[in-house]
Amino acid sequence: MVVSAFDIILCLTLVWLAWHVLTSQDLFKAVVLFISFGLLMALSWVRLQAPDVALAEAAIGSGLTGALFLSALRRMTSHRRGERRLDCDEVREDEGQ
Amino acid sequence: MRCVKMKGSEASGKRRHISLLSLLSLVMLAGLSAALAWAFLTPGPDPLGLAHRVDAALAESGVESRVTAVLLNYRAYDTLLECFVLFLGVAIVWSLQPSRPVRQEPRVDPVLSSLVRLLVPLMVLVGGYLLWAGSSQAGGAFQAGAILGAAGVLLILTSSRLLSTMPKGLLAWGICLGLFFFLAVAVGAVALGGNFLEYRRSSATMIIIALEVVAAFSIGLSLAVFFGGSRPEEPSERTAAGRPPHGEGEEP
Amino acid sequence: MTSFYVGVALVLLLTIIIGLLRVLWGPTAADRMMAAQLFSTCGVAILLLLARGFGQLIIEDVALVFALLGALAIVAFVRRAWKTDGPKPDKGA
Amino acid sequence: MSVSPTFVYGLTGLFLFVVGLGGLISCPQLLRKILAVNIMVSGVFLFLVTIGYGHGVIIDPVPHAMVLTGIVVSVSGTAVALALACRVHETFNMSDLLKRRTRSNDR
Repeated sequence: MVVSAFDIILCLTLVWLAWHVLTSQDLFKAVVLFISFGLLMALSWVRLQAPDVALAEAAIGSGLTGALFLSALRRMTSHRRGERRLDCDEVREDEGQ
Repeated sequence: MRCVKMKGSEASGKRRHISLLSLLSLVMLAGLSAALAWAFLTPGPDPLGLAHRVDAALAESGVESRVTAVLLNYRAYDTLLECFVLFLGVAIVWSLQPSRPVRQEPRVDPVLSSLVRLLVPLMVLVGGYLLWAGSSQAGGAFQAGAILGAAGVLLILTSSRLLSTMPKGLLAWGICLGLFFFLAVAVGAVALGGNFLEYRRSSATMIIIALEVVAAFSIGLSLAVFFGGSRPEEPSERTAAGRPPHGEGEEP
Repeated sequence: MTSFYVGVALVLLLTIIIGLLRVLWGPTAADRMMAAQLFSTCGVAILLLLARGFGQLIIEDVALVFALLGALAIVAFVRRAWKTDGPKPDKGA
Repeated sequence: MSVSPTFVYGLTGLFLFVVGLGGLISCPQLLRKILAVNIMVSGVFLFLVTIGYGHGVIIDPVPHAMVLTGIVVSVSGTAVALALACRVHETFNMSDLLKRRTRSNDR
């Protein structure tokens, strides 16, 4: 029963995280949420008794992909208008609504 | 979804248009999820899966780990094509990004540099362990390659000139090495009278271990190069360092 | 014993969910990143508990990889996304 | 009371796929589209591994091997897509498919 509760909460958190990755207005926040998403995916691989996949996901899903996204985010927002901070760009423009 | 909304008054007409569109797509997505859930929950014929067949042939595969046996023996085509995908990805990334002069990075913090100095040898060690363990338990070329790639990313992060000072030919050969070695093994099997990618039982263990080592090296190098982004500079281009990054100053 | 270990892991999962609120609300980028680092540490603990709970010691290898790779994201953040000219709040300042 | 993990994780995989597809369609920012594709891919992987889990008695290793290959391929795809997005941003100064027009109107 405890195991089922663990499953259900993990799965609900995964879907909730995916939703927030796609709807949060701040792109940096979305990337950080995606890193956490990869981490929880690794937990669910462990639960499904796929340690091979969990190893790969632990290395790639949360580490490498997160670093790739952070680097790309910096490149896509850095030299747009002088030296603005990373996530101000998207936030300020979206917050008008 | 919120992220389709736009700011500004002139966007209000467009916003209505977009909300209609997003409503339509929401309906379609709801229909799709209902259909998928129905297909998933409807009890079909119970699939037997391939576990029994994998177990039956495990003694002939040359390794004890079932996943490694599937990856590098039964379905070695997958891994071969994956090496090709990595090669293709590096080619695309290098051709998309013109080699850019390295920007002035912030000074490397002493804490960071000592952390990297501690972590990178540990990562290489764990990568080697996973590679070695891969033949009998979880682990193998992919996981080891991923960890080696992460170590490479750490090195690139602390010294951004690392990739640009490496000889480009060597880097390219290192990335292609996995693909070429795989192809050599496959063609060699044909030359020896077998099928494409078919190993003899007696030499299967050695071949798989060699393939794993080479594939892990190539995968790690490719992942690090992915993170490095742009193609390393040619020596002739390095004289042009100091020009502004591509695209800057074109803002209307 | 399985349900005890998994129960403790469940509690740790709940702390991760509470930490997610900090990622959602956190005013500065550093707050969000530090919360994500907390998940990495918490994930190691959950993996070790699950390794005991399900009796699969191979999961400890996953925890090892987690502990090693957790540093990667924060280093990428520090080097690529964080300007070192002082801790300005990034939003609404 | 216990729920079959196949049920829970399979449905989660389906929902992740659908949510990612929705984000891919409706979000105009290029980076978020790439995130959405990654979420879709995670959903597919979760579904595959769940099928391999069966009822937890005999674990099918073939989906695990497929997912392992898929993870590395998806990282390559993500890297290529990010390089493309960066290139689009640097060439057209646009990281968002909708904002381009409003931004040029602003100036």
